[in-house]
Amino acid sequence: MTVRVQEADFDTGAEIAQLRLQYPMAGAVVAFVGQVRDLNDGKAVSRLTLEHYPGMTEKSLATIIEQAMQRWPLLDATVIHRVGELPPQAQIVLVAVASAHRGDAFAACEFIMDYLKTEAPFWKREATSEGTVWLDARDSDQLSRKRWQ
Amino acid sequence: MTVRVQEADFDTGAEIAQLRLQYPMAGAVVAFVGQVRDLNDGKAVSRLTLEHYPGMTEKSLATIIEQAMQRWPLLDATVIHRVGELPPQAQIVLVAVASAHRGDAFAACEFIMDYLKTEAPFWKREATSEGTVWLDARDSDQLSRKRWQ
Amino acid sequence: MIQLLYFARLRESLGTRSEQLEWPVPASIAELKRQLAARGGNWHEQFADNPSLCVAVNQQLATETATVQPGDEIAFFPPVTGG
Amino acid sequence: MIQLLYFARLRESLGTRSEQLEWPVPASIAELKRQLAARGGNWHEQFADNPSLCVAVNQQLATETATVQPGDEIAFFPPVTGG
Repeated sequence: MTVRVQEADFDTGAEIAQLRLQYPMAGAVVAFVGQVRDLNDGKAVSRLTLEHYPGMTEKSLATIIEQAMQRWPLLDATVIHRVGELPPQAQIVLVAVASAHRGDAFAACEFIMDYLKTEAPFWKREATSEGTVWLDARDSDQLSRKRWQ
Repeated sequence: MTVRVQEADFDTGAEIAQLRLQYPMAGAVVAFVGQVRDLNDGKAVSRLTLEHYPGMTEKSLATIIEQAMQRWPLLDATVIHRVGELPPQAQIVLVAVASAHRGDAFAACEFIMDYLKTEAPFWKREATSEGTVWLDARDSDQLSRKRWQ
Repeated sequence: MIQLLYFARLRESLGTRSEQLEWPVPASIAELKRQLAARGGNWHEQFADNPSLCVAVNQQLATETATVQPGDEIAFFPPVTGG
Repeated sequence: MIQLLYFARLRESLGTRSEQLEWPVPASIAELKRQLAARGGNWHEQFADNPSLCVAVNQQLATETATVQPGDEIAFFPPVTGG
């Protein structure tokens, strides 16, 4: 399991390759890459700032991956989440899951993202032409998570 | 839409980056990478050979992507599939889907893979210690595709 | 004339990759399969009683009832196994 | 003593990031929230009637009924919005 919370950007291709090359039995890697959008609710975004809870963040992500591994026969998973100031089109997060078969990898990758979005202690503050605001949590993210219960 | 059928390997990181950087509205990219496994049904695999139906293959993949785009609000999708002789741990296929929100990208990427596995004219021949055999289609792949109907 | 193509395990079983066939008037895939099965041997085995056999007409998946027109490209193959 | 941490919008509203609080005997998160709300002003607003407020005890998500022991690290924050 790899969990990293960092300001620096990450190399998505290298992370996916490292994951699959460690596991000759891995037939499938499913990866999610989140990107800072240039528009949110119709407003131009100039910068996104990510605050987090050091210590708890890493534990929370590790717990989410462990839950996924208990639920599906996975080989391994990598979660990298950036913090600090990010411009539009920066990468925010990578979740990559390796498994023998694709169905398990798809389900687990989406599960990890749905739990990350609702349980991992990150908060986004968005700077737009109208000023700087903390983003509100979305009901749709709670609904996505509840599907797994 | 990008569809490529080729003998050469591909750069997963570069393909994902190219996809998301074209779309500032893309909040999510979901990617599937298929890898040649070193074991299949307990036998060591020394080589996988992929035959295809030139012309129909590309049309079939384009049609599958179009169906996904009619079904979910996607920004774009890339499918690259290799043919010819591949050693264990070679990349076989990349499906990458960009959309504003992650749920659509997850569903569409899995949909494309499930249809690719059952409709795109590729055939695998596997060389193991016990000789060379054409692989049989799996019932589980048909079941995966039927979920979308 | 129609163009016939065979792929993968089927191509190996029949020992041929492609052929041209006289096809003066439109008829169904089922009729084409009957003609090919009538060649006997492996042809009979592959076309007479092979429910998993797949067919494409002009590079689109088709069924037994599809019509084969003169000039068409018809491909037969086993279930696909890519990805 | 317990360690209190505040994050994001809550941190800005309260004007503080962390503090130490006397906490001689175990009591619930609900009791801790009552004490913090009793400070009045923004504290009352954030802790008395704020159903979306989240809490973690020793870096694990918790509920109102969780017990706060002396020495614990308690964090309050708005719903998370990462990913």
